[in-house]
Amino acid sequence: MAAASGLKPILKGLSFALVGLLIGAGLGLLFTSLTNRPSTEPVIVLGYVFALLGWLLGVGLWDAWGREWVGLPVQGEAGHDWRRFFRFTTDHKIIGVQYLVTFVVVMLLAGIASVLMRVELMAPGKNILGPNEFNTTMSLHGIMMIAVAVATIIGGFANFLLPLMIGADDVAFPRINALSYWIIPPVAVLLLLTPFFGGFDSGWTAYPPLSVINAHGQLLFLLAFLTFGVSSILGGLNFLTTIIKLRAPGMTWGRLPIFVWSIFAAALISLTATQFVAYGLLMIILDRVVGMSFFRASEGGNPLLYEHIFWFYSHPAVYIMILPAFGIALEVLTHFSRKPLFAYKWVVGAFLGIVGLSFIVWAHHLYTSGMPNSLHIPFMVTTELISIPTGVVFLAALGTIWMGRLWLTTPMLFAIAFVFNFLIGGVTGIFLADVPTDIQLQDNYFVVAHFHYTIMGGEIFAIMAGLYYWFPKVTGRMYHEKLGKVHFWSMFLTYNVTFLAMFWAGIQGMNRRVADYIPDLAGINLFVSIASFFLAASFLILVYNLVRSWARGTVASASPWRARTLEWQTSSPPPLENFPHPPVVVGHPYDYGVPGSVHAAPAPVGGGSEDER
Amino acid sequence: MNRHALIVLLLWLLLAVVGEFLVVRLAPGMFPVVAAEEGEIVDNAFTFLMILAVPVLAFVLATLLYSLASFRSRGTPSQDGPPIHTNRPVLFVWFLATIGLTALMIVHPGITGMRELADRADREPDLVVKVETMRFGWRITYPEQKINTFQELVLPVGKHVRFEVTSLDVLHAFWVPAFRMKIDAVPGMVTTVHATPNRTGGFQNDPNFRLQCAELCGIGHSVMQVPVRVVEQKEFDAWAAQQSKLARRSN
Amino acid sequence: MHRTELPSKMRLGFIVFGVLIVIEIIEYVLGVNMKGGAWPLLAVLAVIGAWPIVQYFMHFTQLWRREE
Amino acid sequence: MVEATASHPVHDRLSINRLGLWLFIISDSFLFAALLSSRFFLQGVHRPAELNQPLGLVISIILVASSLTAYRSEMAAAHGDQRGFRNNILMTIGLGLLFIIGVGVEWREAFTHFPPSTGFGTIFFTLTGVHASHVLSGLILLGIVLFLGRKGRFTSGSYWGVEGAVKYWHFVDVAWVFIYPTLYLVS
Repeated sequence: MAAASGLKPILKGLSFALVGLLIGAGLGLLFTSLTNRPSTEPVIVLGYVFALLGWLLGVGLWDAWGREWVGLPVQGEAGHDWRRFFRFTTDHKIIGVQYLVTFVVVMLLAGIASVLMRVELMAPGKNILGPNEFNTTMSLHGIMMIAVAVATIIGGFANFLLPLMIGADDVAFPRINALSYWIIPPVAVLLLLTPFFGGFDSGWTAYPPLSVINAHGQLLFLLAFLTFGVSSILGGLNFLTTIIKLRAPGMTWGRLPIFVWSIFAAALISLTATQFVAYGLLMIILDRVVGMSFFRASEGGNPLLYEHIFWFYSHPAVYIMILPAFGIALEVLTHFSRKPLFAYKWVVGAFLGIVGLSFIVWAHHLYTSGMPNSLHIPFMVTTELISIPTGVVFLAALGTIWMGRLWLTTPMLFAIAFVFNFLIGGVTGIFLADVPTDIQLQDNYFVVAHFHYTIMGGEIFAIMAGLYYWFPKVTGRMYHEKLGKVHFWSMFLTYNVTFLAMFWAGIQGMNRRVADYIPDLAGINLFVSIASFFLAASFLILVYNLVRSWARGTVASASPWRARTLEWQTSSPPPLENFPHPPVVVGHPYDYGVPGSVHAAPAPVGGGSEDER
Repeated sequence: MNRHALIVLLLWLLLAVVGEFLVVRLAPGMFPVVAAEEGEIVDNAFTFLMILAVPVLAFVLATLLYSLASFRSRGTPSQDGPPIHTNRPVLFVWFLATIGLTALMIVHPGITGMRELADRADREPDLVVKVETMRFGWRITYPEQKINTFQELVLPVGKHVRFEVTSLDVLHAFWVPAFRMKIDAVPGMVTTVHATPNRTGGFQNDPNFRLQCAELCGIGHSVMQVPVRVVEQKEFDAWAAQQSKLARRSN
Repeated sequence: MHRTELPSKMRLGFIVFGVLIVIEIIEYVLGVNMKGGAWPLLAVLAVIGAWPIVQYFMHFTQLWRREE
Repeated sequence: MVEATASHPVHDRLSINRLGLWLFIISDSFLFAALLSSRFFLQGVHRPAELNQPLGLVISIILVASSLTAYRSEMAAAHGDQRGFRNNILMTIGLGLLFIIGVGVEWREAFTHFPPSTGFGTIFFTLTGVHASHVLSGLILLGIVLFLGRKGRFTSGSYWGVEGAVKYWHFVDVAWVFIYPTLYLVS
């Protein structure tokens, strides 16, 4: 009974979505009958668009927002128990938890997909998945992990922490924030439905013409990705505005915690570049549904257009993933080395430099695509230039650890492992940026290993560091330190064994996205598969630790790490209004070891009280 | 400070020397068989990049390992570390090193390697092979010999070959692992790639002699491959003659 | 912004409108009559046309200029 | 887009809303940049002879005129002239509808000369279609503003709804300033 009332907004959203689905599908049928195009795709598109609108209105958009637009008073939400996590709430901390939990679940699902793939690849020939099933599994693994990589930090960590770290009471647009979360569940539903619509065998990159001619599952994927893009744009907009406008008094640009800077940089990319992938996906949808000719060669269409548009987003997108990971890693390294962040200003400059460069490197994904050879050298040069700002980040990491008082807790171990893994990811990136070597390595397991080193070894390790580091702040309880260390060592070792072996497979000529391979590669593939099973198992320790500690961990103090940044200056978990007395920032966040230095002082009582809601 | 730095320096040198030794000793045996002059350029570039990468890896590894060993605190640290905010000489050296390395790898093997490959591409080919791809097969045409086949790619050794690649349906990619050369097959477009096979061999003896699709094209992607055979010119001529006879007979 | 009189604001609107109309007609004449190579000129004219809208209609500088 | 709850102690709501809207506009202009670049990538500066250039000029002038009335309505609202504000919003909506009708006429012609399945038709219908969808959403926003304005929601001191909708409308106009020559005039 209680559960039903708690899930009321979701049930309402679902029923509205059903109504929308029927209306949209009806319109779609009307459209197909008028245009004599015998196709189910317009029905899917319109049905989905209306179902999405229905879902959003039902789940809370109408009550919290829509009513205002027709001149009615809005209805607020209430509740402090578990039900608040299932509502369209505007509290950034709840939205942060919603994001984090959602994407940890998505990560585990995508992890299961990867285990299925590795079972299939254990031996040549068919093991458990047919070719189409394999391709769908591989594509689902790809897009779900991309979503995890894009949204876990910006959506989860930044939502929970960024307003706290800059001393604000919420983000700039709390309702847009809620909207950008509640847009995500339909994405997950669509993706999980793709196997029932014939799957999609195009990978997450969805290159046309393949993605124009294959099963309806592809269309579901395109709509899902497009919807996710909308969420990503809204998130970027929200964080930029929040950082620019809502900093506490005294929180100058030079005093922003490095994590906030990294989100600022990533949000710039997410705000702008995402429009390009949205347009790329729209082109495929138009080709499929309305029969346009973006990619039909006989009408002057050209698949290279999609590749350019797609990578104009998707290369900067890896910096949406990795910049916040730099932020988390540097944040953790600083606090657990008990030393100021080395070369803070240079790191900020490096972040912004990476943002700038990220927009002019995209065509290094296209060295073997048949684009004009004259473009090879310019893109090779810009791509390799990225190693200079990235080098600054490494210098900062090493300079911070140097001579510190290293407190080797679980988050610190993950942050150090991040440096190691990302180093390998970065160095192998050079091999792919250089045209001569890339001609051989393009679309090869070397690429697979490389981007897993940057995204998994880099970002996911940083996410792990962040999960453990901020766990007491989010839940008010400590995680189990011993289990955390067991998780770290098992994950670190199995991870490296798995993916170092993949470099070898790539050099030996294993090309990527294949369900089958020549028998000569059987040994290395069996090795990778077995290692990957252990890697997958290590996540069970994480899940057990998180669930157990959230339920029964020891109660955490406000600042268990004695860290200086603002989120630790309020209770764990923080109250609804974040700071009982709005803080005033008076010093740098990382001045460890500077005698008498203070980052923030609570505002004088008289000044603060009138601002409380 | 100086003592720490000195130890890291020595550790770095040690790791770097061992690493370079391993690269130089092991690199030649790392790669699968290479059967084209262009492939050797690619492998040399790869080896050179490994030689460049080793000192970088060794430096970060030495610093990390030494810091972990000597700066770790037992339990909760009771006091903070020294408040070092930045260090101009270190930054200067670091920028010098990263900019220098970046410039080096752009010039060599990046630009020089590309130049070598481009020079070969400009050369007049001894043989032109047209490759049309479709899900999930290859139609290989020898215009001069007026033959075509779906079965295998046969090439004479020592001859500079230009492949003119196009696709009849979706994106594919022409890739022969033993040649290290790759180019996408794009519908509506002819892309070219070159190879000069310098070693005879065939798929039976070495699976790297295969023409493999390297761009995801659907359910048959992983099995979209045909054998490659590199033979002496005489043998190639005989094969071509036999093929054209077969073609006439079937007409 | 509230300080200046409404009529002068309205006059400004008409001036911007007039400029835009002139630009569009020039563009049209160029586009219809030039056989090729018109696009760089058109690109410049489009930027010149977009600027007054952004500046005077959308008050772009409002973003960093504090009013009142 | 309109966000009016939770006043923050440090910064005023209005400047936050403005920044948010501008960021949205910057984001959206990347979409139009992608659209324009695909025109040149696929079709170069090719332009079919059947393209109705005079009609293009007419609807461009209509849209620019609607920007003028939108500007006038915002200024009127800022000075508390409720009548002027409402009349100008109404005129803007009228001109916007006229623009949509113009696009509709063009589409009918285009279907016979270069349907969406052809190379140029693909570009033409996508560019005008994406732009028209922006016009439509602008019209909906202006409609809401008109409705709320009739209820007396906006005063000379508080008219963010008007300002936001009008800014968005101007942005749609700016986008057209670039689309118009790209589609109708380059050769």
